[in-house]
Amino acid sequence: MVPVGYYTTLSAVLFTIGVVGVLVRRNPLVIFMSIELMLNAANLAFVAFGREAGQLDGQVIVFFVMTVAAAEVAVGLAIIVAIFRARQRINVDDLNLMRW
Amino acid sequence: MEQVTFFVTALIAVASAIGLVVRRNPLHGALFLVVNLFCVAVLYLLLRAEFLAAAQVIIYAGAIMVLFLFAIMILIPGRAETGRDPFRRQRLAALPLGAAFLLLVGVLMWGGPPPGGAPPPPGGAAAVGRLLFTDYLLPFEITAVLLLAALVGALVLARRRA
Amino acid sequence: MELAFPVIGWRVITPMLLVTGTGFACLLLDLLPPKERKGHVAAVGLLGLALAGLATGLLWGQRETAFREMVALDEFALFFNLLFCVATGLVLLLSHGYIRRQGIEQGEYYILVLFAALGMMLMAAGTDLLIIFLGLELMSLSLYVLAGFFRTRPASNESAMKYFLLGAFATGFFLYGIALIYGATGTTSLPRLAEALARAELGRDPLLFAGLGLLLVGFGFKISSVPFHMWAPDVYEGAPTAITALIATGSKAAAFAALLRVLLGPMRGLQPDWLVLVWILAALTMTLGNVVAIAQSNLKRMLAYSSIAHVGYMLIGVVVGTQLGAAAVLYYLAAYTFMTAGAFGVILLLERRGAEAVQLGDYAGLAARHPLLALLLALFLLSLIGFPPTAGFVGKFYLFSAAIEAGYVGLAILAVLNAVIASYYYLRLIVYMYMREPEGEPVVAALTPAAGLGLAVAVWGTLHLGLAPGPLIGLAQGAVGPFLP
Amino acid sequence: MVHLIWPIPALPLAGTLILVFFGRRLGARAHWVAVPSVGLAFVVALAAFLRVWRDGETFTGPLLDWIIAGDFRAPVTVQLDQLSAVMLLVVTGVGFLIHVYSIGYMHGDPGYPRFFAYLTLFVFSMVMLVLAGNFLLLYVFWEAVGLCSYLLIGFWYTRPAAADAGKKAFIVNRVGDFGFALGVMLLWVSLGTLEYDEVFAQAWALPTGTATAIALLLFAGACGKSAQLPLHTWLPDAMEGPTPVSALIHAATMVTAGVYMVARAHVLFERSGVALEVVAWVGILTALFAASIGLVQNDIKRILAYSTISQLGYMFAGVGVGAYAAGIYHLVTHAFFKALLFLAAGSIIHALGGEQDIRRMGGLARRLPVTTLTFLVAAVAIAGIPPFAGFFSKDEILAAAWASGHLGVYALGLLGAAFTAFYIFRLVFLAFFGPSRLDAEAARHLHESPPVMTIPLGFLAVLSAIGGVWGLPGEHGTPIARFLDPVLPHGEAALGPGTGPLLMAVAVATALGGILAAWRMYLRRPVPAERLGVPSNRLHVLLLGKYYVDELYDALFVRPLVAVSEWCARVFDLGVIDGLVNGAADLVGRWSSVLRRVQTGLVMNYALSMLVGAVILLGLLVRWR
Repeated sequence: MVPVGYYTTLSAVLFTIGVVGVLVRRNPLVIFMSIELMLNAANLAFVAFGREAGQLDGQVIVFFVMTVAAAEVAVGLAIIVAIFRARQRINVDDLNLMRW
Repeated sequence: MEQVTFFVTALIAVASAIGLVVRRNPLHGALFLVVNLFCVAVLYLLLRAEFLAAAQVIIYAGAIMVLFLFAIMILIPGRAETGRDPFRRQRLAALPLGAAFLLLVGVLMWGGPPPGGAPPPPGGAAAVGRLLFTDYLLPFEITAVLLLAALVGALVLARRRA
Repeated sequence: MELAFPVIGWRVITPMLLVTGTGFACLLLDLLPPKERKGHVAAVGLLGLALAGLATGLLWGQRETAFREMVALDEFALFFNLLFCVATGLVLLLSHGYIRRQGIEQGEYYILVLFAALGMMLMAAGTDLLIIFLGLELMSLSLYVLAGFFRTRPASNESAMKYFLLGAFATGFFLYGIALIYGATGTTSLPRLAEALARAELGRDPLLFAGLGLLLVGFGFKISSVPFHMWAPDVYEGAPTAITALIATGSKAAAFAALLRVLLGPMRGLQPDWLVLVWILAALTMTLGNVVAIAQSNLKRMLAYSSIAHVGYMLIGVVVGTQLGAAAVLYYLAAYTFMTAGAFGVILLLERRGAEAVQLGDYAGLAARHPLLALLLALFLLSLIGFPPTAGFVGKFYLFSAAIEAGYVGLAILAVLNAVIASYYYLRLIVYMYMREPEGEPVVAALTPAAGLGLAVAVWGTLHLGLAPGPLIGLAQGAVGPFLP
Repeated sequence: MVHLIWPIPALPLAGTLILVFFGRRLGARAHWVAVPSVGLAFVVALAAFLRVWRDGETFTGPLLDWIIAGDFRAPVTVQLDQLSAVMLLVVTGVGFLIHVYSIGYMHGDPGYPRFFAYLTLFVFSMVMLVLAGNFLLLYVFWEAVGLCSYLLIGFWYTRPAAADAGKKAFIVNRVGDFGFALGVMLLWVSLGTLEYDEVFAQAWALPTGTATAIALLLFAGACGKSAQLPLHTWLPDAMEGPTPVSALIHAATMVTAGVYMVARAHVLFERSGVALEVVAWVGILTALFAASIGLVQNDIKRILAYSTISQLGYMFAGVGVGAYAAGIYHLVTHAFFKALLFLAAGSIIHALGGEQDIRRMGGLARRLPVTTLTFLVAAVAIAGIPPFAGFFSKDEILAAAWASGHLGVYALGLLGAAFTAFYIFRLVFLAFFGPSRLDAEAARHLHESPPVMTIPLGFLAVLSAIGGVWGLPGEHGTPIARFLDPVLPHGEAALGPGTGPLLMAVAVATALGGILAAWRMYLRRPVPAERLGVPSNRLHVLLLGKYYVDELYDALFVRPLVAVSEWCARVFDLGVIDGLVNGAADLVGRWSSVLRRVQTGLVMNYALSMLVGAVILLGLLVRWR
């Protein structure tokens, strides 16, 4: 049996990598993906903790988080697309030169 | 066996996460993220959360990541982050800070008892579904509104007409 | 398979149901013609908010929980429901003419405002971290989109982008905090959390502290407390001004509601531990907000820093943690809603050369050209300064007295000193309006009846809460009763 | 009794509202609203005063409830007793005369209705300040009179100096009010009430330390409002306002609110003891300090402003040595003669078409007989020559200082009195007598002011001349002290037999000495115009520079604050301010560079700041464990 602490430690590591990803990357999409990584790590923690407590609640919460993540992705990508579009009108070269 | 699976999966998960952060090409990053999500799905299986493992693959890897890839393809075809980073030094500050953060959170979780005390919860779709429609009815309904709001919002922003 | 369908506590969620229903109705209405004018959608939205407010009033005094203690019907939730109805209603009134003039009138705008209001209500009424999380997300997602509603303006886009990325980042921390608290106690329900924490050994679990810290990061972002505040000036500046008002008032109040419920509810026993944190946050927040505000020449940006400073004042009430302190926070939030919505309401009416007049220079000599609007703005600014007999004065007095009574004299002195600094930059705007000659192109005002009504309500609130604050203070004290008897 | 009280504030308030809403339509007829409203308020106040005086009847009670919150109640309590009745008479009486005077002085000003709206608002606020029956209400109107003062100083906002002076007045006052607010809060926390009668009844139960803290905090507010060291800097600048405003607000009424407050709260100050000493010494030092600056100023209104600061110092010294009635008495006489000095000065300025520099006056006595005569009456009064009003009140204060053993206060006060006599007669000799140094333009313009301005001067001159009757020493103290006795007990130590007349003689001799010195220096051998006001030594330079207090404050507080603010803005906002601000103007050109900076730098910066915050929060939590 793998102790639950291993799972949660792994989740902390993944979460931290996500945090660092937000800080070191310049592309909004990659930043966003790093945030998804953070949410995912939180999910792992929920499931592991739920397992430890012998509850299903942790899993159900993860289900909701997934939904929220999906909604967030929809909105986030819409915003990113919108900003790229508006900027395209200013200067097309900006698009690829633009750095995050 | 279980331990081996865990460590291998965990290793891949961490490696793919690091890959996401260090690769300059967002497309590669997205693929790394997909790998990571799969690994987490495997971990869910190990934790007896079969339904979630399936949902993880279908929703995350299947739907969400496709959206990401789609956006990447539209917006930055084939180009990576280029050029000198004017804020390199500030970015490097993220590393010790991240380490400190990990230290503070991770150390608290290290070890812990093996999940022997409590019986493993049944992770099937039926059990989760039952909870969703009883104890968690309200959050379930809220997520419906949440998705609707996201839909409306995304439509407004993405619509062509200015 | 037997499915024990839960008893649905309709009554508990009546105000939320009304707002949701209104949102759906607006969604359908939006599909119908006319395509270009959407005033009727706003009107329906207002009606729904009024009904929700009415329902809130009727439910007053009742206490109930529903959905396995996930939401509560108590005076606390009702107080905030009312506040959200007023704030959102004001924003709708002020928005109508504004977004038409800016050429972004679409039905979705009003619908998203309603959904944001729903999210706020859930945050205030939720007694489960999951509900608070979902409410927060519903509110945030709607606001991200609304911040970027000027789709063709780079500033608005950028505002939405920053708000979104940083907001999602903060959400990550918030969610991880919930996970850790769940790990430490095995529950996300606030009442059961309180029971669990009452058991001594659990109350010292390091996981719990880590979870609490991460939760504070999430809340700190939403209330824009230093050092989680940096998004605020940029977002306030770039977002449509009516939405800026909503972000500054409603979303802030919602985050404070949840923060109070968590910190003064189950986490009350840990007060010695979190006290220092919130103390530091309060001191930093008000000082930095006020000091940086002095250097601003863009009004929306200045008000953003001012709003950061006001958060600092309100955090004092959280530090104090007494019934008086918490009630003072509630009162201050109400007062702040009226005066801030009013100030933004005046700003969004003014235009110069077709662009919004947000520069300090645009306000030179405003009193000569638009005496009424200048007078109103001056009133709101005086209230923000904390000048008697306005709502802001009573709020500050109440808050700072609560701090002194609880023995936080140092914090109170710092706060009063801050209020002195703050008077400088608010006053500068008044000086510009009243004591400068107008220069450059004339500033035009587009006062519509709806906006006029909105401003009238804001003025009424600002003055009424200043002249006759008794009833609302009574309500606020009743509202914190559920967890601070 | 209530029916005699509520009209006193209600009338000016009604006047204000009418002027605010119909001011434009009224235009040059605005005084038809303002003057009667204040005049009627004076009549009612007189009636109320007579009731108090004749029957000894007083009133304390709520007008209406304001804040009720659990155990915290703050009704709008008004209190009419001997002290507030005297103050009411001064406020409405002098206020009325100045309103009348303003009809002439402000004639033709484009902001005529606005002026009267502010002025009546001030009268309302001041009346409420005096009537307030608890500290919260006092604080509210304390702020309100400050706001009116600020509005009126900056009345001629097209002059940048006026707008700046208004702002300075407000900010300096906020510093004092910061202390005042803390004092009020501390008071509430210590006693659980803010009502005067309850506070004063329980004050003796306060620990000395608490009482001292409260009293000193309250006194900080008084220092701001009454322009005492070190918060005096705003008052000279406040002279940028119209002269009637200087007379009403910055001489006769508002600036005396601090003295009134200390007298009103004397129980708290006495409980502390130390605080009372502080009041006495701050007062007398200010008196001397400001008088010394007044010796060398050349702007007629600035001389009077420093004189006001100095005289306020005397009032504080009076209440500080326990002679409350004497302090209030000096407040009343000062209101008469200083308002008169300002109004007469206004008449001169009016006559000379805006000239305020006494070096360019001289010989005005022949052309402005009424102004000269009335000014002379006031000058004699302030210099302390019997039997004019100022002599009795100032002598009363000095005698009390002597009797209570404050010999240092007495000595400084005497020196200040010599200065006072000197600077005021320097002004008189240079402006009214000697050769004319007017330029041709002003000389042609020269005319006596219209009756609407000179008649108020006459009234005030009469009051300045005969106001001394209240201060004639009697068997049981002066009449005013006997009248105020129920509120302000005068338990001051009696002077030894014969000491009283001796002190009087010394005071008169000092004043005459000051006048003689001024005469020798400025009238006997007239100084050539170009040498007037040219500094002859270091001390003179220091005095002309007003001890460089403003410069000191600028270097100590203002500049560092601005610097810190700019530093914060730069560090935390890295180019976004000018970036986004200017970006709107020249969009295309700037956006690429701006956005890049914003996008590369900021999101990361912001997130970094959040992570730092998270790590600190967690660190603190884990450490705390």
